[in-house]
Amino acid sequence: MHTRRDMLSHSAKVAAMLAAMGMLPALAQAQAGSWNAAAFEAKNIDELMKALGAAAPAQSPDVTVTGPDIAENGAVVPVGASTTLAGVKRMLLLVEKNPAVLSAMFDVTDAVEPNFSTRVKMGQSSNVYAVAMMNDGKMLFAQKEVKVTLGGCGG
Amino acid sequence: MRKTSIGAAAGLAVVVGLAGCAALAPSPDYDAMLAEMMKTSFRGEGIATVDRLQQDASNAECSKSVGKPLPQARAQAIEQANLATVKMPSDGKFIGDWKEGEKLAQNGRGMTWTDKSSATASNGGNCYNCHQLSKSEISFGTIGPSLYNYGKIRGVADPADPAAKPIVDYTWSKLYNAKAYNACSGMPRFGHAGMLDETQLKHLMALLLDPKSPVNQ
Amino acid sequence: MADPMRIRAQAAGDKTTVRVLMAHEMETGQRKDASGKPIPAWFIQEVTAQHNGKTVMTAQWGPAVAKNPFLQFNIKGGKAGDKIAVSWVDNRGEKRTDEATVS
Amino acid sequence: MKPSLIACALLSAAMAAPAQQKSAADGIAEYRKMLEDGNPAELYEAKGEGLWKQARGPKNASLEQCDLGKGPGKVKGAFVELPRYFADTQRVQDLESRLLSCMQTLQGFNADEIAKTPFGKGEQANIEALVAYVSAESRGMKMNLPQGHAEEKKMFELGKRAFFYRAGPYDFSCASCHSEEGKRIRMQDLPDLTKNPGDGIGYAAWPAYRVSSGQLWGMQRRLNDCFRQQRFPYPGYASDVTIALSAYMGVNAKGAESIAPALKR
Repeated sequence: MHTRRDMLSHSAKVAAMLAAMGMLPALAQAQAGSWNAAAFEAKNIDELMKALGAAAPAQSPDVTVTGPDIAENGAVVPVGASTTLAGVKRMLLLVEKNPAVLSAMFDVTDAVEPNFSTRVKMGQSSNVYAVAMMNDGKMLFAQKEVKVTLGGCGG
Repeated sequence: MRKTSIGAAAGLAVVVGLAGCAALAPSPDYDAMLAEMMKTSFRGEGIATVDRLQQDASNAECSKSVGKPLPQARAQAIEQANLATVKMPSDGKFIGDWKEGEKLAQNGRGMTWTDKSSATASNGGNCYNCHQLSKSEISFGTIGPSLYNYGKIRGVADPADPAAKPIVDYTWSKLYNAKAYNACSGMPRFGHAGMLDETQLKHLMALLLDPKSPVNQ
Repeated sequence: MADPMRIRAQAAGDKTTVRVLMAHEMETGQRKDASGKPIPAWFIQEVTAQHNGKTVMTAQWGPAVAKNPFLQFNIKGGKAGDKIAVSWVDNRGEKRTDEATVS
Repeated sequence: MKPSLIACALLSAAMAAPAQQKSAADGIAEYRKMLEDGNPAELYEAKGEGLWKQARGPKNASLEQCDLGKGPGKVKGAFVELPRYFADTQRVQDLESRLLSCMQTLQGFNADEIAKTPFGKGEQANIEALVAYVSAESRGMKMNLPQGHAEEKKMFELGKRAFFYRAGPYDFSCASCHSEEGKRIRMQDLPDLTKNPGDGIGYAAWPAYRVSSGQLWGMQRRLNDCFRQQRFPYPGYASDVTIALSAYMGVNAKGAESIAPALKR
């Protein structure tokens, strides 16, 4: 059980190291100052939490993820993350089965509600997560399954 | 039939032309204008060459009826001509692997100008585009009838049983040349047009008739 | 030069709902062109929103955000006539800022 | 031990199972509703309006004097009356072939060159934006194609015959998919284009932003991809068959409210 997790943790460290040296191609391209390359390259939730220096998240009824039960097209899937809780630092949108698990990350200020909607790409049917990163370091999530159907004609 | 039928289509055009003469006011010869318009509007692209615009007698007659049913005698003549093209499997075996059949049924690719090859191996069966088949695939079309429980409803417990022979023969012929049973059927003539080979047709037969196939669960 | 964004901001009750459409390819870097060559990643990485000149939200995006991105968020307060500005920066360093008036 | 996210996920997935009883069609309808607000076609409308007014091309002129059928420069309401006959070109033209004429005569572009340009490239990309703008100027208006001119009647008749023209390796015609109500391919509803399929359906829903390709498609591109899937050879851009089909579908759709540029899967 632990082997896989350790390995992932190790590869995350390597990625972070390469990142620090500017050796990952995507990182080399990173232009925006604070863009967290390691987080956006994380292949799974464990890797992502490590890249963010966060603890494993716990499910919470106070966090809501919105999305359709079925997406007619994986190229555009409307999703949203919100919470009723105060003291939120960031809201994250994750697609479990995408090549990179993190889709978007929103920094919350006192001037905005912790409620963000966007549209993501999904390569296949997957769980979608909304994660609230709290000021006290807690990570709270909600998840739902979104099915992606085949388009017509297949060609 | 595809190649020899162009003459038949021309003959048909003559008949239609004569019928037109009986009308009081001569209406414009739209059929001739249509032929000219089709010729000048399209060009070949990749494997989709302009000779694809040529119609055989069945397609010409079903097109000219612009959606109205054909007179019964004409429909029967077309059906007979198409039935005559059906080739039964060379080794007498009809049933392949339903798992391969399911893959073909899911696959809607083939024969467009963006496809590289027109070999049968590049073509899917396109089945789910128009038909429901196995219960687990919720993304199915409704242009054709549902084929869920196709074999079961028809009482096929063993496709090799002589009792199942009429259904087996009919199903093969329908897949091979759908116009054999419905002159202006919307379904492609997979065997007749050379879109699927014998082995692929057998896999689709298994999908429809094998009691173990998800279609019959 | 990137095409302009479409920003709609509407005040209702105690909040202002902001909806933004951005013109961007959001290329993942995982696709190949017709000749089989990989198409390089090209996507918006950072989005910033300002309300009357004060930054109220920043976001970081990955290439999984859909092409021609849509974003909706709510600003606390706000009234008709307020200015909402949205900016993005992509991984090539291209930038775009557009402004709208709250209605 | 930290709580395992995976275990939680499995548990809640099991609990969520009954929700999946909702029909697939309901799910798709819900998905489409979610996308309604914020159609990226708006981005193309804005770009198109800019292009319409901008002096461009060898003659450095705008398109503001372009006659789309209601007089030079009149854009509002023009779209729902196209295709129609134009005396200056002596041809029935759809929106895109008419834009080509204006780009050639007013701006000095070579219309043949643009017609040969692949979709989405060069001036073709600009035409996508222009059709978004022009069609948006008729949003909410009813399709009302003129049929007074002999050439307009002829194009309708030819379009009807082209619509039912079966050929190619699959024996398909437009009618194979679009001549009956309530049919679909996979999950995609197919409008019956032999009659008025209703407000904002079928002919009255194009041009549209295509979610699958992330592009704005005019009717030319819509028809081009239909012919591809029909396994036909390649229809020339602005060729007579495409205009005839538009005339047929547009006349059939008389009275249908245009929602173009719409949003499509």
